[in-house]
Amino acid sequence: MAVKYYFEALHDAIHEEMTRDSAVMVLGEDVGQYGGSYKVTKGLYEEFGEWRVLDTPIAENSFAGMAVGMAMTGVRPIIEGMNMGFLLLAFSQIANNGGMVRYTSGGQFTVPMVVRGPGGVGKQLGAEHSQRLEAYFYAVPGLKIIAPATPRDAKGLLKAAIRDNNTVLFFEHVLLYNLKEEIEDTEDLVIPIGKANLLREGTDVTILTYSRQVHHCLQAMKTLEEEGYDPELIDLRTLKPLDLEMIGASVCKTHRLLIVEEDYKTAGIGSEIMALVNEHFFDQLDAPMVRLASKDIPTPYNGRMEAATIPQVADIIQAVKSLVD
Amino acid sequence: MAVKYYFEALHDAIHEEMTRDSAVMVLGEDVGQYGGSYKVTKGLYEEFGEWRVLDTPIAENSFAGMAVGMAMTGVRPIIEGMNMGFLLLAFSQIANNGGMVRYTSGGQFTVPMVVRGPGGVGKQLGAEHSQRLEAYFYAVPGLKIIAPATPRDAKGLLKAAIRDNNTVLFFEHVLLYNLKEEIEDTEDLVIPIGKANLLREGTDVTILTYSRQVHHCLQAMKTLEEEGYDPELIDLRTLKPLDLEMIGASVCKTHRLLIVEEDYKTAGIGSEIMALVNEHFFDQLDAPMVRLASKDIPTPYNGRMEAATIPQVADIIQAVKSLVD
Amino acid sequence: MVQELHAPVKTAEITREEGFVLYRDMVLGRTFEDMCAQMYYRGRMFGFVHLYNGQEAVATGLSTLLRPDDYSCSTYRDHVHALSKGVPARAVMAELFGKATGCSRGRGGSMHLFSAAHNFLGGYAFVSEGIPIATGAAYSAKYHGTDQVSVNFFGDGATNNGAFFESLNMAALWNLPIIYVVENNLWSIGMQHARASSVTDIYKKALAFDIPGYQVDGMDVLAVRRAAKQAIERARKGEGPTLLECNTYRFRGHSLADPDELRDPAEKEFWRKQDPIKQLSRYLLEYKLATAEELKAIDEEIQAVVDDAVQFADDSPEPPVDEIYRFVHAEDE
Amino acid sequence: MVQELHAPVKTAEITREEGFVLYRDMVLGRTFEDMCAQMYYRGRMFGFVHLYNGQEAVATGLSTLLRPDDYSCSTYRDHVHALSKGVPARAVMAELFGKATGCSRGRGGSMHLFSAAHNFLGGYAFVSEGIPIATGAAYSAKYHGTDQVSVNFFGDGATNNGAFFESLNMAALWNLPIIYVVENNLWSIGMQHARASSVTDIYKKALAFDIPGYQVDGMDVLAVRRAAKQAIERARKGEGPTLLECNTYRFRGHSLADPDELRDPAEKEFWRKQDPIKQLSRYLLEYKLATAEELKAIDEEIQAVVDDAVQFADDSPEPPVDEIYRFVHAEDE
Ligand SMILES: Cc1ncc(C[n+]2csc(CCOP(=O)(O)OP(=O)(O)O)c2C)c(N)n1
Ligand SMILES: Cc1ncc(C[n+]2csc(CCOP(=O)(O)OP(=O)(O)O)c2C)c(N)n1
Ligand SMILES: [Mg+2]
Ligand SMILES: [Mg+2]
Repeated sequence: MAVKYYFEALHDAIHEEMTRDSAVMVLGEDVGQYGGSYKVTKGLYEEFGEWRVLDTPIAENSFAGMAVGMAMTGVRPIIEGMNMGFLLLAFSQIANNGGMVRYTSGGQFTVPMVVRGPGGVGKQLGAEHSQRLEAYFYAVPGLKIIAPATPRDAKGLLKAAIRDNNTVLFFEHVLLYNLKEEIEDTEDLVIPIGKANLLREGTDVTILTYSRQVHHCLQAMKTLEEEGYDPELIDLRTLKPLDLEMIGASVCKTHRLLIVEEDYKTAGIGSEIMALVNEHFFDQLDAPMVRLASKDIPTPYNGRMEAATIPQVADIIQAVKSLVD
Repeated sequence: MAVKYYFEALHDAIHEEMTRDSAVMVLGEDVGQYGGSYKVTKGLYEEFGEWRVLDTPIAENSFAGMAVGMAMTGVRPIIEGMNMGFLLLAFSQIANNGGMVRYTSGGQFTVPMVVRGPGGVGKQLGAEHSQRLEAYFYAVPGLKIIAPATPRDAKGLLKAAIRDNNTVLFFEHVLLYNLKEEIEDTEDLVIPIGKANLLREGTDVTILTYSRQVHHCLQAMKTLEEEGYDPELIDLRTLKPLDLEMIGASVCKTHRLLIVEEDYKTAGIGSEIMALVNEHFFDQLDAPMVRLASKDIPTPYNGRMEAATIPQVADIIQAVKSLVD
Repeated sequence: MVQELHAPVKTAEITREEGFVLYRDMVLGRTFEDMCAQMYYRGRMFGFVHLYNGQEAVATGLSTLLRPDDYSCSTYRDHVHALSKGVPARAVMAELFGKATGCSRGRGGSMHLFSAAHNFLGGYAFVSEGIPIATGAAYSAKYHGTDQVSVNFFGDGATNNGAFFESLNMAALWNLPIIYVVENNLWSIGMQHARASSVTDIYKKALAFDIPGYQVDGMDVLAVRRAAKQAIERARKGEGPTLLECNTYRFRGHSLADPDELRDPAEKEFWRKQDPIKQLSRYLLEYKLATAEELKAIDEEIQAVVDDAVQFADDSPEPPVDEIYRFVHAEDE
Repeated sequence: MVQELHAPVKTAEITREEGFVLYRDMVLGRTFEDMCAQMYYRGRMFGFVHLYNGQEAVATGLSTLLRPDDYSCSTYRDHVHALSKGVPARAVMAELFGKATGCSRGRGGSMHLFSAAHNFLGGYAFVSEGIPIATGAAYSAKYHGTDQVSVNFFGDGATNNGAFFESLNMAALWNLPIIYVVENNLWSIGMQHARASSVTDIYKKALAFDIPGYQVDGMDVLAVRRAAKQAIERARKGEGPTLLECNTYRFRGHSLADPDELRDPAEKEFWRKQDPIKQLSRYLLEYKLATAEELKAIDEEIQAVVDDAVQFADDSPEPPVDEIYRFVHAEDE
């Protein structure tokens, strides 16, 4: 076992996969000589050279399209979005081609590409740098979407994403990079895409969450336990495809559902989960499902307003209580 | 009263608003000399000149950004997306600036801009030309989203959108342009944004739909009525903000909800509606809400597959029956 | 024969065999597209169908010099680029008919032709969308250390889109084996090139990236071929990208749905006179590389190929609707 | 005085008053940014803060020639562009402190400074994002028949993005009154300009659009001012856009979060020697446009302005959290 930071775990995943498979390469802004804005690709340029660790100009639309072209022709590119928000400029290439070429080509071409980078609300980064795009891309067919909350999941899921033959969007959280965790020293740590992680068994209420909000929920658990509540906490880890099996099993046990997410409340991951649970487990619900999400506003710079924009521990505790009581 | 095609109604709305307000102008590909791919801007170039009916190069990202800059400085641009799908290239300008500049500038600047054009599944147009982007943009704060189903609504809502001081996405449907309807001859036909339209009162089940699927639903009504069903049919018209009042009133009456939409089932407009109804009217529901939407696949070219991709009249009838019986 | 003795001594720049290859390929493109028009009007194919008539010299001049393992990437106006790269007429016509035997298994349609077997990377329906993709394929070739080249066809209108400039810059930075072929047919649907580009000579934009740029008579297949040869050699030798601006014209509307009312009849006439196929046949005859009979025979042979393609498409089955989800994910085989 | 008699007869290209305006503006920029660094390290401001130190000659050379009703548009490195356009130091500092009195009411932050009152169209956090927006403002001026001009500041890295090329083309097509000011500081965070652009002379890219392009010493405010004067005149007279490449350098890291390990100390030293403020003060003294005392007085005066700005920001209230939804829609006043 070794203690790893979230950013190191990501680095190790890429390093191991690049070592294992010469087709795997990284491209993006400052991924090479600079080592990545969050140091995820540190040292790779020196080890693997400029062809496999490609510093690109600031041309998101075209380098994403290039990555599609590479992926169609035997390379396995990992795009780093310096901030995932910038990839709004590459939306058409990611959606049209990362998501659809496999289908429109009748199965002839695959696009094994990973699009990874930081997102989420950080420390007063302002509206454009605080975006959560997981919901914007959610409807696009053909894509898989991952959002790990811990170093171990970050490593295991990134390795799985790199080995996956579909286009995978991999959302890291800007405030998790310096999170530490003990991880086994194996190179075989591959966590299957599509499997959620049961963090706490409980009977009161099912809490579904992902990415940074997992940690807010874990904090809330302490207080809730002390006060005699018994929530079941699930880290979705993979947002698309959802682990409907685990979600269903839990809802059938608790009959109550709370979703804690950092993306916008409107049309967020939570709304799709609610729709699915309504469709599959309606009779199991004893109360309306609740979404605890970010307010539907551009993330304000002001610290207090920013804090009020996203779900906080107190909100989670409050939400669980009003759901259970 | 005069009989107008959907495309004419749109034309009239723009013509009237350009006549009424010299700040209103149109820009996009082939909107001028060509008269618009679907003839919506026919004749405007000749009447208002090249500065108010601006033919742009194929540069969606930049002409959308230009429109934002114009809108911030006293012009009221109407962007025509030759196909709304192409505006995926302008996603960042529409979302970051159309949606957020009002807020990030602390209310100093407004972006009164309309982004309109055809979307939807047409007659074997292929995957990239058959996109429904209403869901992709739905989460973006600050935007309003409209999708009219009839010539009258198209005219009245487009006029409202042009007069609105926010960025409004206006989704026309490629298969509705040649739909005819009698419209009153007034220039004051302005239909308020955010108000749905009750097309049929009923007691069995509430059907929420929009755009082309309104017509599929109307067809289904005939059969359903004959067979003794009594559905309530509502055309949402405005997708954001939703007319939760009318939706709620209807659900409280019928206790059953069917949503018929042409966008993808996953993370579509329907999932957000389900989330809202669950939050506000959970106790009113006697059965799981049902989404009848497009399959989660890139729209296939083959005619039969394409037909099987979107909801058809028979599917609607079937869905109503299984919900009510 | 006696005649030959009197014939002026001229040497052709191509052999008789090469001449046949070029002629056959251009006639195939033309005949195929004319058939598409018929089939479209008869309701056998749908959607937006963009025909290539008039521009054959470009696809043929480039593609007939490519190796099977070279990459080709196109736009929505892609039928003939696919054919010239070797995709069988049967597979393309069947795709347009939406059949299971189509080159995209009926899922793609006119604007989304693909053929992995021919390294035909596809038709792309968004303007300029294929440019970065072809550039990525060129990167792959270099990445894998092969000497494959990537050829990318697109129109004048695409050169006003950011992807064009972004991609040229990257291709130059990394010295990629790619040929950017601009088919400047003077129009983007109803938008005149001169109204859309502040500098109408597209080849000059290569200077902004230190890429060699050339302007070529896109109605003269031999001129295109000459330029293509150079560019392909450069790319194959690892000397980097080239921009070829081929001045050409489409003989039909933008798509079969386009009324084509804006283009001046005189302009159309001017270009029709330079029909690339007529020019080549004149050349072949003048240089005695072929006889009228031989060319006529090819015309008929090609007509048979296209008729057979229609027959094949007709006889082919529709893709089973119950496989509608197949190929959304890579897991589907 | 006696001395003056012996002084070489030289005529300065600016008046004493103009000299003071330039000097005051540059010192304000420098002093303000240095204060930002302090405040950032003291935890008074957060997020990514991009300082302008070293590039002052560009903002000042351009902006001091603008009319209040002219438009200015910037990037995330926008503090000094805002100040030079007339936005009060108080309002900018308060914004960085996230206060209700900030120029964006505390909602924008360092990368989103706005001031409608000064036609400062904003800082934009996405690279190249402001280019089309400034172009749109130029279109508005022409649309309304005013003689306003639009000035757009951005970096060398932005010139590799499609929006740069797309916008230049449109500005040229429609002959818009805009000046594109590239602040070529040789780096995009850790990416050297020469590794990101196949042609490093950015002014040459204007040729691809038939726009006049000039390269200017961006460390010499008078050189920038000369070029700016021409460009602004052209724009105001309706003669269209200009591209100005100002060669400059940032004296600090990309942002206050950047370790700045890649740039060669010798390179930094080379540019530090050309500090634009020192150059101007030397000039003012040499030409007897100002005395050392006068300049010192200005330095102190500006220091007071910046200290006052901090005090103001400190004393200002936070925006009420219960107004968190305010201004999402235009309806909110
Ligand atoms: C991104 C995008 N914008 C707009 C369109 C609509 N459109 C299709 S073809 C075309 C004109 C393209 O002209 P050009 O690049 O010269 O190619 P040509 O059709 O002349 O071969 C346009 C505007 C599109 N398909 N994609
Ligand atoms: C679209 C986009 N891509 C990437 C970034 C991240 N980023 C911020 S500044 C920067 C470098 C920009 O360099 P340049 O344009 O030269 O301006 P400078 O910072 O040197 O003033 C990058 C890559 C961004 N903000 N937006
Ligand atoms: Mg063209
Ligand atoms: Mg720079």
